[in-house]
Amino acid sequence: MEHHRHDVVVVGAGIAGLYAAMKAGESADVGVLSKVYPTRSHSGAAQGGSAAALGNEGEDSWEYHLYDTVRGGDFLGDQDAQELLVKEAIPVTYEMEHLGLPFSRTPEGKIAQRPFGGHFSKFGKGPVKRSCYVADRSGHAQLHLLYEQSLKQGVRFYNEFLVTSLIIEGGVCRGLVALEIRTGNLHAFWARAVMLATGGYARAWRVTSNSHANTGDGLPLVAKAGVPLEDMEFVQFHPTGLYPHGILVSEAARGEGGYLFNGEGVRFMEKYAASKMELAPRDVVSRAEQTEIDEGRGIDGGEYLNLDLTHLGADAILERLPQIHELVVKFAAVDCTKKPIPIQPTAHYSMGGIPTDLDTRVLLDGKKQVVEGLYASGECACVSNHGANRLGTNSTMEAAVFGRRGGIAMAKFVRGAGPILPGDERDTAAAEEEIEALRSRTGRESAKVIRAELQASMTENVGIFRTAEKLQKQVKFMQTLKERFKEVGVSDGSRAFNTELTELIELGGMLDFSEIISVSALARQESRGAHSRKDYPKRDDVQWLRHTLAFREADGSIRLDYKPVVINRFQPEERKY
Amino acid sequence: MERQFRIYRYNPEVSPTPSFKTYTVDVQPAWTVLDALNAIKWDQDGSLTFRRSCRHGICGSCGMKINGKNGLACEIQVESLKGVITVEPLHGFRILRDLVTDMDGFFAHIEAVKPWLIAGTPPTDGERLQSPEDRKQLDGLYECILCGACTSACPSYWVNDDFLGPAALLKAARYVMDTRDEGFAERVDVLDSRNGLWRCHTIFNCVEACPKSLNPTEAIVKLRQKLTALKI
Amino acid sequence: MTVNRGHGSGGFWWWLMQRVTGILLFPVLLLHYVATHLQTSHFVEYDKIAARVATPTWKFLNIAFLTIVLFHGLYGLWNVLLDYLSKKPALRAVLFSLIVTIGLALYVLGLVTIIPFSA
Amino acid sequence: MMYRWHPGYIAWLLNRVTGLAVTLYLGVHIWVIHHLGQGREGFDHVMKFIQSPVTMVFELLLIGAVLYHAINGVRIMLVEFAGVSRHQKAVFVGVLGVAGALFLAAIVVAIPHITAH
Ligand SMILES: Cc1cc2nc3c(=O)[nH]c(=O)nc-3n(C[C@H](O)[C@H](O)[C@H](O)COP(=O)(O)OP(=O)(O)OC[C@H]3O[C@@H](n4cnc5c(N)ncnc54)[C@H](O)[C@@H]3O)c2cc1C
Ligand code: HEM
Ligand code: SF4
Ligand code: F3S
Ligand code: FES
Repeated sequence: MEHHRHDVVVVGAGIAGLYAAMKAGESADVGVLSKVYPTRSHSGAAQGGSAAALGNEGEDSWEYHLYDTVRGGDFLGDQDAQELLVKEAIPVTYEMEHLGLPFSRTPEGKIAQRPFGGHFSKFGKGPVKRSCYVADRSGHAQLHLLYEQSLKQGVRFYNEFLVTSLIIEGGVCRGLVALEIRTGNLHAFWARAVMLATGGYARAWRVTSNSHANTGDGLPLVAKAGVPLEDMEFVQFHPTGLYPHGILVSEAARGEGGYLFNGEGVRFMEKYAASKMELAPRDVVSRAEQTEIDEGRGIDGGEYLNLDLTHLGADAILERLPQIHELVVKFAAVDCTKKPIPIQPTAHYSMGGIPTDLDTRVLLDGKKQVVEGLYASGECACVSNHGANRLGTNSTMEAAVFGRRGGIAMAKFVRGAGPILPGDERDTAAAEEEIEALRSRTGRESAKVIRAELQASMTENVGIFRTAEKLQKQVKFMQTLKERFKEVGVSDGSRAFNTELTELIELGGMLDFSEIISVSALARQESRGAHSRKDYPKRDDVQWLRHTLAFREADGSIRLDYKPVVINRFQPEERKY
Repeated sequence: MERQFRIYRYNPEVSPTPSFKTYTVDVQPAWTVLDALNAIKWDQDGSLTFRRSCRHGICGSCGMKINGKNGLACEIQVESLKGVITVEPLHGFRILRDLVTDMDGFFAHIEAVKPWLIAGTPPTDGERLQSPEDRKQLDGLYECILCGACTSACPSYWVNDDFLGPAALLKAARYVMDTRDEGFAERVDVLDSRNGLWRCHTIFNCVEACPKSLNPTEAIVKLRQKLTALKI
Repeated sequence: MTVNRGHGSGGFWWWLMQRVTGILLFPVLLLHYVATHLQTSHFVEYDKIAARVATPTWKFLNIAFLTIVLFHGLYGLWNVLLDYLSKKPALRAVLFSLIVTIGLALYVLGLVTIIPFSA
Repeated sequence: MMYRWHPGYIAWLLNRVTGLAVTLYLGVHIWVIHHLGQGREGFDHVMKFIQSPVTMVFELLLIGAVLYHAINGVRIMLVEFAGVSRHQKAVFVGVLGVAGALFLAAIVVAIPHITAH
């Protein structure tokens, strides 16, 4: 096994990982591992932009942004973290501009801003333009910028390395083991600080906006070390997935003024959010859509609705939403300057994840005690910026703000910490054994079938609307799937680029956290944000204004614990749009 | 509908010689070539190897040659293709396995053009201003997804993989054409070198190949004009 | 991964000269053709061209033509070779000397034909 | 290796072939003309040898090559300096048109020369 050493090792090269690498790289020796080439990371798919209360196009302030974020998250977000997010969003946006991000511009040459669902001015009263964007390729531009800046900082990249385990001993993270996909060899990385920035996990659902790589790999890695996963039941379904692929049609389409119609030609949002209409938060719009579809008012009674942009005019569409236009032509053969776009809700974003403190340090007990040298940021983490439901454009901003904070914190930490503890084969033996065992499996189960059944059952039972009955069914079914997973064989005997093996590793992880999601969702007997229980349709602040912490015990069972929400500014109130 | 896919197979651990293997796939409506490749991998032959991630044409993973044309497998509808569909890896790069090529050199060339803004101290209290017209200069440049389809199609790159290639030169233009950038002089060293701008013979294969309808030749030509203005 | 940039060899001026000589070749080539092939009858014979070639104006024009076309053609040839020689510095050096030698030889050959010529 | 046939690629291939062919000819040509210096006898001897109908046809082809290369050279420079890269295909058709027309004219002029032998 080859051994490598860096002060800081970052796992994941999306916006979060790269921002951290770039910042830490200013003073420390940084290595970045990613299972895909950095610019292939899922962050590149983000279209609509990143929220920051610059007030370039009308009045805005970070207090308004904070209020929207708190309320959008149905009061489950930690308000100290949320305050950091909305405050630091402003200098971070300027920093990205200074680094060269090609923002779209206002006529005066300032960073252009557009409206987005759930964002308002004057504490929910007026409209606001808050999303800073690069046409509809915002994530793409940010991802490339941060990759290039990391190169400039001399960050060392290990591309197409799949991390398979963390080495955590006595509450200290010493390094990790990764599979070099190109050769099939295992490598050990030793570091003083390790950051997980492995992104989201909506691939566990059948209809999803996420890339094939979004299999949530980071979560099972830490769960195995006894770290709990926080608020995993909160998974966002985006209202406008292109039918039938689930590929995302950015919320910018509604931000720019698109309308939603049902099969009867009615702008059905009137019924669900009369004042904000299409610009209500995502959970609200997705539920409205699902209700329309379930009650037979889909287009031609089918499983989709229409998103109409035609009234915006071809020029405006081509100028501000060029990528959406291209995407819809390519994947649905629809010219959205002339015809409405067929859409459906699509699994999109994971609010929950690895619990961290405000400096992105991973919390061993989910509350106070940190794992020394282990950090997490971006979509895989949960500082709880988004609570029960994330607002559009807040997540790339979270990845940037907290990736950056993590980078700075790690650089500071490694300056003070002792030398990198060198490890040897004894430390990595277990990790190696595990992979070798997987590689030589000969069972007759098919990974594809298990994956498909997982995705179908999660969509059916842990989808937009949930009930105790469905969730119980899913918890049981997860056991069956996990048993069957042990019988999956690997037909490809080669070492180099064995993607059958890497997909299997990813599937194992998905089964792991999907079970945690189901158990967490079953326990939460209320409806809040994206977690909507038909059997408990109301929010219950007395019982459930608290974060779920799900521990994977040594015997494989799941133990639930809870912690209070940080509420220091806005008291919970009814959420109406 | 049943369609046949003739796919380039190469696995040096098994055989030193590449071959083609034909698979029959029951293609569903609206399937892309990537959907079909996934179906083959998952149902018929687990050893078939290719890269994919975003599956909607934004990450650049799945660049390959489909019926003789470079493109993104995830964007090309199977219905739009006729007859037996031939799928090959991108030419010009070393093939690692099946449809997977070695992109390290490609990315090293991107790095070589110093793809970062080189500029003086920015204002402390806000953004640099840039007019919408100035910003427009970057359209057609910043959208590149680094899929490699252009460089793979360039005859000059085939015979000389030290040539920076259209993608790296387009990336250079992305920064050079930015009105905020002051680093052109620093980049001259690499642009005006033996394997830089002058290895492009305006063949336009790159333009033909780019799945994002970008125009690397135009970018290259703009760099030459800039250089001409600087030198004369 | 290191990148072979072929340091120090520039290329701008060569590239520009290729364009400049290309443009200059236009009138010069035209003149050459008209004078040699259209102004004469069916055969190119000594008598028909010797008188013209011996005049100072034509000597000047021919030297210019020779210089420009040799530069353009041989640099063009070299530029083609460069496409194939990035990884072969030794061969590159040999071929470069060879082209320069051939170029000089042809230039001298041309000059000794043009300059001392009298009909 | 090959990508696809399209105007830009064909234009470049032809440019390269014609450029190299004409350069080769140039070398021979300088050597031939050098016989001028050997006076009437030497020169006419060589010329006789060279000016057969076959070589005349060959020379005609050469004119075609020069014409293409020269007009296409203009195309290259239009692309490089006049920003016509988005219309390069149309410009290439133009190049073929102009070069073809001039070549026809050259043939008309040349035929009596050739048949006179
Ligand atoms: C289609 C779409 C559009 C979106 N649009 C917006 C938007 O407009 N605005 C907004 O704010 N948010 C948007 N989001 C959400 C936002 O893009 C993501 O939340 C954010 O980009 C996540 O960034 P990240 O850095 O955490 O993770 P990612 O960008 O997903 O990066 C994860 C990284 O981890 C690596 N990795 C994962 N597992 C492993 C492993 N085992 N070993 C090694 N490496 C590993 C991957 O290779 C990758 O580099 C959108 C999301 C989607 C799906
Ligand atoms: C009016 C006349 C001419 C013009 C406008 C012209 C123009 C050009 C141009 C612009 C190029 C550069 C091509 C590139 O970079 O891809 C070129 C290349 C070349 N030219 Fe010419 N040229 C002319 C005449 C000639 C003549 C008479 C010769 C032969 C002696 C010649 C030989 C070459 C060669 C060998 C090349 C290199 C080809 C290549 O790189 O593929 N040219 N010419
Ligand atoms: S220019 Fe086009 S073909 Fe080339 S890498 Fe970029 S997107 Fe791909
Ligand atoms: S194909 Fe190659 S030669 Fe130039 S125009 Fe494109 S880079
Ligand atoms: S999978 Fe991302 S471009 Fe095709």
